Amino acid sequence: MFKMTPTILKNFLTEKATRLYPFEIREPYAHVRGELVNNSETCNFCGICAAKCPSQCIKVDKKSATWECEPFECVYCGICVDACPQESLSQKELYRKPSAERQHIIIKGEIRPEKPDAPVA
Amino acid sequence: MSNTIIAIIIGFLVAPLVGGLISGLDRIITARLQGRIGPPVWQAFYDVIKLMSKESMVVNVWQAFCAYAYVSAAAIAVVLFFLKSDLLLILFIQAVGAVFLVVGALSSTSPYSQVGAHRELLQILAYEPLIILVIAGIYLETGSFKISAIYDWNQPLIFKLPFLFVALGYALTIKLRKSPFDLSTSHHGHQELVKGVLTDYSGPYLALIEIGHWYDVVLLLGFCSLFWATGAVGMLALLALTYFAEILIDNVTARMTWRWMLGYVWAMGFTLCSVNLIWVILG
Amino acid sequence: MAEIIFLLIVVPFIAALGCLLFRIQFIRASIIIICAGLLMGGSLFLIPMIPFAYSPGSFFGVNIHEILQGADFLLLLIIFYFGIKHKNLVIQALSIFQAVMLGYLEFFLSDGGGHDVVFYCDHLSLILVLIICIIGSIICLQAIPYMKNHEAHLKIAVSRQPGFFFVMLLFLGGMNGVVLANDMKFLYFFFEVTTLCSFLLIGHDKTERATRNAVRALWMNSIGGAAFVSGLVYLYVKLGMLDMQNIIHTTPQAGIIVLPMALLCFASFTKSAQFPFQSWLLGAMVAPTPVSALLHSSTMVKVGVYLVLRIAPAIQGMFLSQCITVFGAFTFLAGAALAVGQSNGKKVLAYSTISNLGLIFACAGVNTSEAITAAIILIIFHAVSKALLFLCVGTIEQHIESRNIEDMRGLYTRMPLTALITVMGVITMIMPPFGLLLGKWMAMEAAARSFFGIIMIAMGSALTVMYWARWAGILMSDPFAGKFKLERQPVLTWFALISLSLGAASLSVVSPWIYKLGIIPAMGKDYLSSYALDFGILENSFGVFAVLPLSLVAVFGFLIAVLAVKGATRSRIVMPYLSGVQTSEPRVFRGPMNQNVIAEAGNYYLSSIFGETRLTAWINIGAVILLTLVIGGAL
Amino acid sequence: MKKMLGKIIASTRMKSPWILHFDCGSCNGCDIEVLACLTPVYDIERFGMVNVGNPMHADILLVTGTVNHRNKKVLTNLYDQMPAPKVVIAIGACGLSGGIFRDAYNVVGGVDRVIPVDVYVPGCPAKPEAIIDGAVLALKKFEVLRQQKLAV
Amino acid sequence: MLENVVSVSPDTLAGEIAKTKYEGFRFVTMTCVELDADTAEVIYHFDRDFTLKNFRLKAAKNADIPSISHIFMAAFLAENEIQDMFHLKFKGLIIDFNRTLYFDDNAQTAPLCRYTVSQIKSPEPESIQNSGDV
Amino acid sequence: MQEAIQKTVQRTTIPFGPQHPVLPEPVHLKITVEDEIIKEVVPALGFVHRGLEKLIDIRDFHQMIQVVERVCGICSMIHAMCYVHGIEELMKIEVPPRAKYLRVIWSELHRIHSHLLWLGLFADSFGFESVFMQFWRIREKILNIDEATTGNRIIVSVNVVGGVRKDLSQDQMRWILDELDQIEQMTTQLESTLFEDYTVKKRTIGKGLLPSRQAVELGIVGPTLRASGVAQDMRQLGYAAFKELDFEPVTENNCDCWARCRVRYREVLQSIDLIRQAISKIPAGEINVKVKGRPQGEVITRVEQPRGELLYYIKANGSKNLDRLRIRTPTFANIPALFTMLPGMWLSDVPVIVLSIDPCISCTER
Ligand code: SF4
Ligand code: SF4
Ligand code: SF4
Ligand code: SF4
Ligand code: SF4
Ligand code: SF4
Ligand code: SF4
Ligand code: SF4
Repeated sequence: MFKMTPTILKNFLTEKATRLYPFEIREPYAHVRGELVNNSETCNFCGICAAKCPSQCIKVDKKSATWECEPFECVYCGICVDACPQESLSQKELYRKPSAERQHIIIKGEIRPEKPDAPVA
Repeated sequence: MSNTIIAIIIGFLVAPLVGGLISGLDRIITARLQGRIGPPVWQAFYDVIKLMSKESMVVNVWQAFCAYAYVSAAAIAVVLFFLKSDLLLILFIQAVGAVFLVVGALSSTSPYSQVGAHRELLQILAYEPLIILVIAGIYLETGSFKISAIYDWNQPLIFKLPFLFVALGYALTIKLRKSPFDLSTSHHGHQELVKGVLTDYSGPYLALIEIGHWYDVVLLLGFCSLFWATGAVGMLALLALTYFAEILIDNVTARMTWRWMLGYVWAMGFTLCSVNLIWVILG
Repeated sequence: MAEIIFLLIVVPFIAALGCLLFRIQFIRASIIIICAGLLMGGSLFLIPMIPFAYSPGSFFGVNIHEILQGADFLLLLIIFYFGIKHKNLVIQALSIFQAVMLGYLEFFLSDGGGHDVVFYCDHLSLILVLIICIIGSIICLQAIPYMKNHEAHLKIAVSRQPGFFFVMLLFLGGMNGVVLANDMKFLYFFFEVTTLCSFLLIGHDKTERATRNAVRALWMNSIGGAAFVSGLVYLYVKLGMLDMQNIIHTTPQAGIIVLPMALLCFASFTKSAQFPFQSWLLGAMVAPTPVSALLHSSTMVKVGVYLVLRIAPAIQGMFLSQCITVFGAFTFLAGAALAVGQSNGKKVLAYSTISNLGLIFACAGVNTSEAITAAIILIIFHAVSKALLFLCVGTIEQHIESRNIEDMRGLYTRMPLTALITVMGVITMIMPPFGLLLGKWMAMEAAARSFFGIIMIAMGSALTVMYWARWAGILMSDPFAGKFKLERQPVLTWFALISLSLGAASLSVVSPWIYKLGIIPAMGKDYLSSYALDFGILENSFGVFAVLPLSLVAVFGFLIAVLAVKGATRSRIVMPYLSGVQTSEPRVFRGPMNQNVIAEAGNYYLSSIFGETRLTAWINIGAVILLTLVIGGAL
Repeated sequence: MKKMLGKIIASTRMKSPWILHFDCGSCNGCDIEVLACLTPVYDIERFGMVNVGNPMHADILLVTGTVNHRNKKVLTNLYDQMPAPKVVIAIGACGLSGGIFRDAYNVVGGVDRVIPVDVYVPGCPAKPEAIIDGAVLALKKFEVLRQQKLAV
Repeated sequence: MLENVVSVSPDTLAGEIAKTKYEGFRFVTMTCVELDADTAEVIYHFDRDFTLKNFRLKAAKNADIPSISHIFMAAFLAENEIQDMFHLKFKGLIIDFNRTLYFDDNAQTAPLCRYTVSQIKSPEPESIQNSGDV
Repeated sequence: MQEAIQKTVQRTTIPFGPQHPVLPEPVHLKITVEDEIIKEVVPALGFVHRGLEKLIDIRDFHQMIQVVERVCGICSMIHAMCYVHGIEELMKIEVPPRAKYLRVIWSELHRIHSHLLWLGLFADSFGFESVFMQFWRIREKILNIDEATTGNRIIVSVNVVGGVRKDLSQDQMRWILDELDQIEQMTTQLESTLFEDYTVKKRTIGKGLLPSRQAVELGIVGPTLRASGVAQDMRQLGYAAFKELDFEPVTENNCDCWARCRVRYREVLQSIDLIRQAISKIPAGEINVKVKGRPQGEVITRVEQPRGELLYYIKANGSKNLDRLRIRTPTFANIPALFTMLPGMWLSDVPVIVLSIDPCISCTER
């Protein structure tokens, strides 16, 4: 009846498995897919990300040079990051922090004159 | 007279504090056995104070009555214990609390409460005769039901009544709602009955029941202490060992069914009691 | 003295005749009320007179012993007649056997009697008389509205109430006779009167079922009667007298009286429906509920235990006594186990009665001062509480047309006060500081030295808690917390319920003084009084029960809890937990296929363990073995 | 005195938040992360959090997954059965907004379409660390609720 | 491409399925595909030793299809699901949820049919007070 | 007023779920019991139904990978793998061998994590909390591997049409092997508790019997079927790189909850072995190929999930949106087993038996 005894006694006497989050934060692994960020400097508002996002949470308006994202709809898949031709998108190694309010991200860039050889989606 | 008053104060006020502390320690040790850190020692008190401050919400006003009755009965039983009164009487008063717990659960129409209440009754059915027999054994050995006389007995009862102590251990496991007997309600809610008898209690009333449980813990440990009444060190060691054994058993067994419980506890318990009683009667 | 005896025994007989003759409801009710008042008053008048012995020589100029002889044979003739009418050979044979034995005793052995003290009243008798007169009267009063309703329900055109109340009152007189008689021939006569009354009342409804059960009660009790009369003959042959007090206290050699005592015990077991004779009492539950309350719980079945208590001093220390302990404890356990398996409210009460009587027998068998105290306390409080519960069930039954416990679920919403009183009754059955538990406590402490006794009592006690607690619980099982309208009941019903419930509670509070003033003298010089009384605390060398302090604490706690309930009425009322699919209807959840389903909940009757048919066979076998032990031990 | 009592109560509330976890149509990803919080590596019992599995006992309602037409009533039922003060934490993209499924025909949307949400924990699935952060944020909400009650 | 495809009609369905069962095939599942506004196709998949056998049944949407749940009990879930999603009707279902397997009363019918889809309005957030009712 | 008919066995109707602490997912069972013996069970589904098969209309076939991954978070990677197998078959894409091995490694990691999770929940279902804690503690190691190698703990999103998105370095593979050794050691430590402990045996042996004939007739799949003695494992089809690896389906003959537990326990060890084989045999090379064109046609693909056979039916018409996607998950096939396993058992066995098929309602209802 007491087959479990050695295991739990061992647990009792050895170090605990618990990671003392939030007092002790483990170094995140490399390339963890966390919070999505767009660099407004490099983004050319091509809209590829918006087209590829499986969750359809990105909206890009080329004319007004806005890049909008619903972070609460993002599923952290990283498809957009892979697809971005400008490598403007990246993911932090940590998740977006919980919040008490709804969030909406808008990035406004400068409206650049369209280059003739710009790739077309 | 002043002794009486001190005993009453200890019974009413100190006992629940001790009970709560034991619950807290219990949770820490359980956590450590599972490789976790566990809550602070005072967690049980935090819980109860928080519950007290919550919205008062009932399914049926009778629940309130039953919760009060349960905690009062448990408290009176403990006070009588500290007054060194009659063991059998204390058991009966403690049973009042148990019955009111059942009645309170039955007063809700939720099948979880109802089934929990019936399982609680079956648990009473399993442990009560054992405790009565343990008390009878103590009486046969010491010639008295009075705790004052038992504490004055000249040698630890455990030497004469070892099997009865084991039988008391069964009762203790059931009463403390430890696996494998946490049938009617369990400390962690992962059970087919949700919280069983406690399902429909909430807020302050749940807090009362929790306090009642602390009294019960103290009372049961009091029963165990009778088995080593000749010295404080021995008594404390016995209690600590017993309680640790309970936690260990909780963590190395699966929850069983009431059919098994009735069969097993009666078969084992009555055999142990009978052997010990015959030994005492013949010896 | 003569007046009192007359009042207690003969007046009920006369009132009974009155009921039979005046067929007008109002007059009948008045007669019953007057008779009840007389009985209550008379029993109270008895208190200052005891103990006394009284031997009337004649009754209206006729030698009382001759009246007795005539009445005895008349009674047996009636029983024989019923045996023929219902074609029951056992009854015929047993009544003939009794007549023969009686004839042998009266005409060959005895010289017409007159040497023995006829009536003797001590504290034990007094306690029984008080129970019979007070509780019995209350039950009779409640029977007035009850029977009216009962006949309305059954749509009976020509009222059979005159006959009913005739027997009821006759019975009260007969009971008083049993407990007051000292000459055992008289005792036997009254004993048989109660048997006959019981038979008539069980069969009152004249349904096929009622008749069958009545006949069963008659033949089983006749066995007891036969055993009784055999015991008398044996005693007379050996001792040449039938004076109870003399026999008990002045017997030269104990050995001589073992067999007759065993026979008397046997008679007691049948009367108290101990296993294996329990079936007549269960069958008796077909009778109208006042009958069950009066005969089959609070009074008649007490005759058995009364008899055994009477003779207990004589068998002290004998093997017979130990056998009675085991037998009683066994019945206690078996009755409780069978009660667990029942959903029929009256059957639960019946088994509970059998079980409690078993406990009293066990106490009588333990036969120490504590045990006898326990027995008497149990008799008193069992009578009050059980009468209360029977009347409650009767009242409930008339309202909801069912005696099934399951149908009483949530009764609180429909009959709040009755439900509360019922719960009160249950609480007095199982909880300290109420008298029954005081008795049980004493019983356990007294029986702790009996190995088999204590084991069976311990288990039985837990089973008892089980069947009572769940009943009390489901009466309150309803999710509403609103206010309810009080139900309407006849005044006499309220009177009966409220007086009995108050009585059960208040008597418990004063139980230490009952002990001091009533029970210590009742035990007489045969037992040393054992408990010391101090501040309302009963204490002896090995145990202590703080009756008064606990009662005060209980009252105090009760008040707090009531305040808590008042506070709780302001709480938010939510639906019970139903895994999140509850609806606004209390017991309804949204189930598969979008359908509303009622979340039924049923009690556990554990029929696989405590089923009646399964268990009864085994228990009867066990009981027969034990009974053989009792009788065999005597031989 | 009253203030003192209030402080004690507030602090115990922060120290003993009991959780009711309701899987409101999640893909199990967020669910198992909630469960993982209870297990040795994260052990939220350190903060006194227990998964009580019963709305009557709970202080915090953790909801994972999308709300659909069938479970939205269950969600409101559970919310109603919780005694005040109570907070709701929505977990995962699905709980926040319906996530990747929000356009599917049987999806109503995020939890806040049905009951008020106090804390949003993004992620797909939300990591245990994020859930712990969310719970900490929820505890602050208790203090806000208390202040509101005092003000009333 | 699908392997071992056999076409069946509603009349021959039960016989073919029973034969398949006799041959020791295991019921895998059923798939329903909408073909056009009036017809749908139900494909029954069976497996024996890792080889699939498929029956194709073309059915008019408004006509009843015989249920095979009395032959393969396990088919009842798939059939109920198709009832919900395509608004077909299976006759003789052993446990018939009657189109409530997934949907509440207020939900739309036949969401997987392109030709009958009627998008329901997203409801307003419900108020909390009157929500005790299911 | 005459004697009421004596009913000594009372019915109790219990709404089990959708919110219930022992049910990991919202499913509703209306259970009727008499003295805690189950008489009747009627399930109600639809609490997780989202309707994601319909999302094909608004998501293209690439985006659907992420959608089907979220059919269920536990074995998400295997859903995606099954789906891309189908698309790859329709588009006639040959996947690079290294990608096939990587798929095997991740899918077996998922199987281990899923089984460990289940073993824990199963222990919890009969109230053995410390075993639950221990298994979940072990499981965290797998999640660490997932997080380090794919970037997410649970929904890994590694599959794309034509291969995989991430590669494993030599260091990572060595680390995985080390971790697997520890996992194996910690898991085997619990073997005697799960299969020899008196109380556990009491709760699992003879519970929820499903004889093998009945199991086949009901179309039961996966460990539930294998615990009834039928050696059927979709990995025998040889998809991905399985045809190059050496394994035997795990079977047990007890047909009860104990056997189901044992099958899963042994499959953990089997998967560890498979990963070791895969790591030792993995070829170098590309991990995906460029995809051009659009799928057309009809295909059925099947893979073995932790819970059993998963079936995808894909019908495409040459546009970027599919025509029909049908997902038949193992639990969908296993639910009928509950109808035969539950009646006659005790109420306390409900969680044990329900869990013994490892129900995944999320994927059943989609
Ligand atoms: S280039 Fe245009 S479409 Fe693309 S991201 Fe920038 S704004 Fe959007
Ligand atoms: S051309 Fe391509 S990269 Fe540029 S904005 Fe358009 S979609 Fe984006
Ligand atoms: S991470 Fe995935 S879900 Fe989030 S924005 Fe990028 S593509 Fe969309
Ligand atoms: S991650 Fe990809 S799919 Fe998602 S929003 Fe960004 S570009 Fe679009
Ligand atoms: S794909 Fe990259 S560059 Fe294009 S819009 Fe998105 S973030 Fe900007
Ligand atoms: S996506 Fe989030 S909610 Fe859905 S299963 Fe995964 S973790 Fe749970
Ligand atoms: S947010 Fe992501 S992981 Fe969570 S339930 Fe939704 S799809 Fe699943
Ligand atoms: S069976 Fe469950 S765990 Fe497995 S893929 Fe389906 S949903 Fe996920």
